Amino acid sequence: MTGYRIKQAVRNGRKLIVADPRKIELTNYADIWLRHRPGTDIALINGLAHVILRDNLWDVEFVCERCEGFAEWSEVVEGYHPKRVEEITGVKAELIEEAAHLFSQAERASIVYAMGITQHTSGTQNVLSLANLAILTGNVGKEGAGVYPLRGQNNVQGACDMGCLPNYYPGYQLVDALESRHKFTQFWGTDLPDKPGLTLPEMMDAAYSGEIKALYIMGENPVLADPDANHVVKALKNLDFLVVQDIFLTETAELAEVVLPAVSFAEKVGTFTNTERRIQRVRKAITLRGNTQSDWETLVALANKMGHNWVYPRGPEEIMEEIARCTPSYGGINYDRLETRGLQWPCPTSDHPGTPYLHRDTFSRGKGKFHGVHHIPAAEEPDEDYPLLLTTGRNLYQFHTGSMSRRSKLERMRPEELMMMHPDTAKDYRIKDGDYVQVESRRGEVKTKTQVTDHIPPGMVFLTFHYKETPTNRLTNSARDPVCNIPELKVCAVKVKKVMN
Amino acid sequence: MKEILVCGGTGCISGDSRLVHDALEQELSRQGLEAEFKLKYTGCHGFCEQGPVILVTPKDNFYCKVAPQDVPNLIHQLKEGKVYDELLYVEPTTNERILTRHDVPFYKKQQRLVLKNCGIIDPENIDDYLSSCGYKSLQKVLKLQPEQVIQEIKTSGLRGRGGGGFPTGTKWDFARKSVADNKYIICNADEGDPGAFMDRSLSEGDPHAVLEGMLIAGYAIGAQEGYIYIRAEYPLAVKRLSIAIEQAKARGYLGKNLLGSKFDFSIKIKQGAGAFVCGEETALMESIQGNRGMPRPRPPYPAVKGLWDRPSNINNVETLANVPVIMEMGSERYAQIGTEKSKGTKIFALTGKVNNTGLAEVPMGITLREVVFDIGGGVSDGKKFKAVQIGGPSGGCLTEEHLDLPIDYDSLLEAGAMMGSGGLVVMDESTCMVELARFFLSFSRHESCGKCTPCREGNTRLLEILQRIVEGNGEMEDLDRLQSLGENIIQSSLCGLGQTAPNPILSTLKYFRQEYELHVKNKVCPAGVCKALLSYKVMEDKCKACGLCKKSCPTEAITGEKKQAHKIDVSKCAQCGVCMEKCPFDAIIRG
Amino acid sequence: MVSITINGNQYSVPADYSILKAAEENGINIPTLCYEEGLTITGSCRMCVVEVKGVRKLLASCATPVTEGMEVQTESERVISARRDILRLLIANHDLRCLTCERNGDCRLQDYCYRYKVEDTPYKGDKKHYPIDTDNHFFIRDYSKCIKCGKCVSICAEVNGAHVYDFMERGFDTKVTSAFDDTLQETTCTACGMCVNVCPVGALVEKSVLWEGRPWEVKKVTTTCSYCGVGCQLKLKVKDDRIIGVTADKSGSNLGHLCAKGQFGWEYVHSQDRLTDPLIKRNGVFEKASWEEALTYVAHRLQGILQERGGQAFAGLSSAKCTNEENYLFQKFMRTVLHTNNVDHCARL
Amino acid sequence: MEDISKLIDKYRGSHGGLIPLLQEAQDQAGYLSRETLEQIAEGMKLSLAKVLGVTTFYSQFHLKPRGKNIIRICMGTACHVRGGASIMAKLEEELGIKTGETTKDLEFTLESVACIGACGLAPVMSINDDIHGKLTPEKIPEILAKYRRQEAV
Repeated sequence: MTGYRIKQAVRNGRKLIVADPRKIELTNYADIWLRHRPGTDIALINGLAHVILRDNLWDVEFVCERCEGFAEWSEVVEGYHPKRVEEITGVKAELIEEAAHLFSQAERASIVYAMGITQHTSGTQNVLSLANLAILTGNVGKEGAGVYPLRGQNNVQGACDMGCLPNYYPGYQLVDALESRHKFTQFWGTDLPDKPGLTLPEMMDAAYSGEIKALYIMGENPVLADPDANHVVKALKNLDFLVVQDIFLTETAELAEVVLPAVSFAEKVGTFTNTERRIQRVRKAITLRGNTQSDWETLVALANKMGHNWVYPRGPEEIMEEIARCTPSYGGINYDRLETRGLQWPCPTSDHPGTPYLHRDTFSRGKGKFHGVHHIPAAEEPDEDYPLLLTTGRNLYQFHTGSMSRRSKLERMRPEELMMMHPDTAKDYRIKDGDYVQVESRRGEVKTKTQVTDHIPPGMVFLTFHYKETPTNRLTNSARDPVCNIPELKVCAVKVKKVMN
Repeated sequence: MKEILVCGGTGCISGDSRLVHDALEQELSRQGLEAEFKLKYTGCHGFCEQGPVILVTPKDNFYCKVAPQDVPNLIHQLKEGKVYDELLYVEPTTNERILTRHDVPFYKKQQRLVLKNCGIIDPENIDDYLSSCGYKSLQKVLKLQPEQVIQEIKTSGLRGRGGGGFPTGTKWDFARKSVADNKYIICNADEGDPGAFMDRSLSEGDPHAVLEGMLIAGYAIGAQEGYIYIRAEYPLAVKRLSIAIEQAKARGYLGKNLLGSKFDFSIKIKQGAGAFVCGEETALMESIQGNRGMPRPRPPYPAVKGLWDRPSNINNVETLANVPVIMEMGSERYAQIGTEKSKGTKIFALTGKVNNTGLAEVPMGITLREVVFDIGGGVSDGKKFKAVQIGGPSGGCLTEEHLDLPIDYDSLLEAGAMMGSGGLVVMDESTCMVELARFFLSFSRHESCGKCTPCREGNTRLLEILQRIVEGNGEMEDLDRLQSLGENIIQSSLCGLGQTAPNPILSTLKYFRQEYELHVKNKVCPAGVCKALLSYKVMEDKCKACGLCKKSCPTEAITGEKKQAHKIDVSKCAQCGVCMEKCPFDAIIRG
Repeated sequence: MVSITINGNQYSVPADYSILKAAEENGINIPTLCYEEGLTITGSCRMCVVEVKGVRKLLASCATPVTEGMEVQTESERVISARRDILRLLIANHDLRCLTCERNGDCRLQDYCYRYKVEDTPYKGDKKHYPIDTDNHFFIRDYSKCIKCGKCVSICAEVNGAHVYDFMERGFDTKVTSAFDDTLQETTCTACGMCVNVCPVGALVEKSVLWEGRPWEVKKVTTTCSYCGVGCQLKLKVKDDRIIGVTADKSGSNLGHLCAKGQFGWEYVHSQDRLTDPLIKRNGVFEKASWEEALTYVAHRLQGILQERGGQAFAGLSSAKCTNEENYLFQKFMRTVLHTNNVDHCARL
Repeated sequence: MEDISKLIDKYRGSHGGLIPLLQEAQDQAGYLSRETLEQIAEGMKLSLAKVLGVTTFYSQFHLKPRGKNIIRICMGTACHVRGGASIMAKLEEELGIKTGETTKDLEFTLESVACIGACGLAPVMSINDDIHGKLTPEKIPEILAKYRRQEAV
């Protein structure tokens, strides 16, 4: 959908810069295509910023009035002159200059990114470098500008908002801040742990090491989705108790002791929050299948079995009322208001119209901060033993681990994994289009069919994580970003060899 | 020095005028007469019927149907300072040889303002154009304010010569008032009306006048770029316009800072690819932009949002060629020509069953009778005048009762026809009006772009109904259907093509309803055209078995041995009527 | 704002409105076949023509902006006569096997013929017949029913960008199809299905609804797509408690636009693989259990570990596929029942 | 093929370059093959459907091979009134094909056009760039022979 809008904008005469190692549909529409090596995002962005600074194309007024940390940051960027950036990223210096000029001269410019930026050991830094670029050019806090992360799943935003994070209560209220802990202790009427919890990859490690004994999974499939799948399987097998709530018997559910059947979006009532922070209704279209019940009912029943007294006779609508009472940004949300159209948070009161864009007059933290960030090489680069760089992603017709999309007609559009490989690389390996290969990393191996295409540069291969027959995450590196623990799914080293099907 | 002006228009070229020209060139050089006679290969003289034609100055002796073998004799006479009688035009009624061009009836009533250079200058030579006051108007204009130029055009009363007759000055004014980074002047040379070729002749015969008109228009509205959209079927016009553009560039009449002013202008040629609808202005712009030539809804009008969404002004060739004339003679003098609401002259392409076919430029307000009988020399083969079809597939017909109607935009509309681009087809008693309407509809059906429902679907249905009628399968309700569907198509179509396509039907229905009824009720085609309603028979008593009919029959439907009366095999007969024409004894009859 | 008169009543409307929009906002319905908000206005079907005082020809209301003092008649005799002929022309070149058409009862052409009492067409003649293309996985293309409104062309070119269709040939031979009549598999079609959703007649029909039920038997439920984070709004088409298809809903920021996943990716809901009962693994084998049994089992196991090891022994993974309400309860469960902050979900993946 | 890509380079990025590009491409091969059109679509960054839409709209473009000599018979009003149909019938008979078709030996393609604009010479036809006017059915065989002969030389 975002792609549609970008393409529409280009057709309406807007300019597009695409930074992607792969040739994607949008590169066809791009005025400038920066084909940088995976894992060199910071260098590329710093290079753009360097040119913008050097040629005096930055928004002086915006930076002086609304930002801080400029001086320190500009020293860092000083070192990223285009020639050096060319060496790191493989993008021609002239092209970097051209892109910098195009970007900085736009009246309004948006930066749209997804997991290609975040799933690196330098993920946080990558995002910061994009933010630097946006505030340097004054492209924040006005319509049609800004930095847009794209959410991969329909309710990632909502799960975060609702506090399904180790360090936050609903509405990003810190668990280790006394004030908010006190508030929730009172609100929920029970004592609360005071330290932030473990992130997902940390949980897996803790399960592997035996610190975590029981894991409750509601609608996730880490066996296919998480990096270094072999490690994940071992960790899950090491648990005393694993309970999984899902609509299918997924690869993860197979390992559980108890599996609780859940319901699909068509059978439930509730809300999802999309990538633009819009809270929208989910409506029940069909009755429950078999002997299933909604996840919320299961949770309420279980809590009550364990001695609590959770009562929501009016169901999700009533739960939303509770959310609104404890989550300031959702304060004005109720089902009546959502009936005809969604609302974008922050929406603190019942007469607040919602907030289409953030940071209009001031940043939420006060001043916009420049963060000086340096290029950090990927944790695992190709070497003699594993000479090819593997990067991962998705295709249009499948979704995530495929448990939904592969059970629909979409499956026929793309029924199996096709590893992309450049014709030159394929020639080196004597691989033809359609050949099967074994792909091997330091952590595991998978088998896949090959698609020989110039959509990917030489020396690189591309796989998705949609197919359980080709569980790509057996190969990927669980090395993580130190700040937010996001794993480096976008870069690891592999080798391939041709095999018989 | 005397000039020998050989017509190099398309008509005369097909009559080998090139060879005539070359023969003249050789002969002049052989006899060393180059200093005495200047030979020019000019644009169309208009009198295509008599081609190839030659005009010799200063007395304007007019020679017709000249063949290469006539050249030595002609030169011999000219050298002597004499007139070569053999090739002079012969007035058919009096058999008199006519000495000078302006005494030739075809030219007598014409007022050649726009065509003044056609047939006189060498269209491939800018100096020739310059020496006949070329680009003088542009120089004049560059000293005026654009608003003044527009005012001049408004005062002249010039209206669009391509179709609807919208006031040109007003159109320019709209484009002038639109604000944009760039504007365009488009010259519509996509003359597609069957039976019209004035734009072709102008482009071939006086290309610089077209460019000059565009330049003036560009200056007036504030455009810097011009396009000429021209049919690919007009290769000679494309060639001459291209040469003219190159020459104008070389002389500083195109390019930056023209003639020392701050005005920049360039012109590009875009060739059409075979779609009549591209004569419609928005379709034409779509076509220049590389799209299917499907008209856009208006508004927004081109003057606001035209080519590449920029304000654009689009005029046809003849309209633009009028512009330098107006600026040269002054708008007030120009406005004295013509009628109250239709000023200036109009070029008509006179064709069909008329003695003198060709291009004639006449003042607005001239009567149809003068055009057909004085200029056109009357109906050919001594047949009886029936009607003229004016305005091509979007026009209508005029009958005997309109012969004294002064021709201008409004009187034509009132009579159910329209000026269109100026095609004027004369018809005699042997023309079937139903079949004529069917012919135009089949054209419109074929040329409909297919975008809007009424035109795409409706014209097909109209055609089918007419087809039924000419094949003898019509019913009386069909006439009502033609009328009501025709009116609805006119009312609801998207562009000018659909809005006018039913005109030939409605107008023939109006004036020749009886002819329709005869086809439907009596299964008779009074003009003897509709084949399904005809059969040919040899009258044995008259047949002399000469075999001419047998030889001429394209379908070998006629059999017969020597000295035996011939027979027509009805199953093979294509009802073409050739046999009947060929029979010297009137032995073949149609029934 | 300008003031205009429609059918004798005065209205004040914004100056950039078309006649169509001005009428619609004031509760006056003007029939349209080719108009679709957000797409280029082509003004091609001519159904929406209206009479404007002082103008000789009828004007397409979708393409004509309002002007001060304009007087419009939307249902005058002239207008109705033109609309009736347009409908007669359309059905003269349309496969009229409405009895079994999937769009019977949900067809603009049918609706307008009813509205203007067009029972039949006097224009019998050439009629275009094209073989039905059933080759792609998701929908059929039956061009004998196409009325050339061009909305599929526009939405594919202007919104999706694939530009799989265009008008081919011209005049009466005009046809909307893919290049060389290729099957959609051979084109750059991304199977977004938006063309199906905008088709006003039965020329493009989802395979999943074929013979599944008449339009009036199908319930449409507006909800949020279950796939990516854009959160497209869509309508589920439900018949006999089963989803049979998806169609556009314009209330969300997707403006009714969808991709292949939202449009055709719903069948998993009815997959045979769906879990229907709680399962408890005993001796390495899953056995069906009742909810009471399963929940008691889980509560017992959790309670045991809680008492033995405390909250730090627990971790919970929530889901980006679950609702806000469920996610809220999940973290509340982890924090208040199991006393741990070890709660996370797949935001990082 | 090489030449087509050169042509594409010439028009790439130009405003409205598709139609002149198609015209020049057709000049090279006499018609537009699927392969050529695919190359043009790719090179001009246009969808194939768009290119086909334009190609099939204009009567000048042809998707099938055509004869060495293109005969266009004028169906304009003037020609119509002066017996254009009998010329058409004679041509069809002489060539053994219908209008719109090409002879098996690829010598002639017979087409009809709306108007050549030489109405003064009606009925007329053009063969390649030459215009033949004031036609009668009898003149046809001789004219055709001239073009056949030219080919033989």
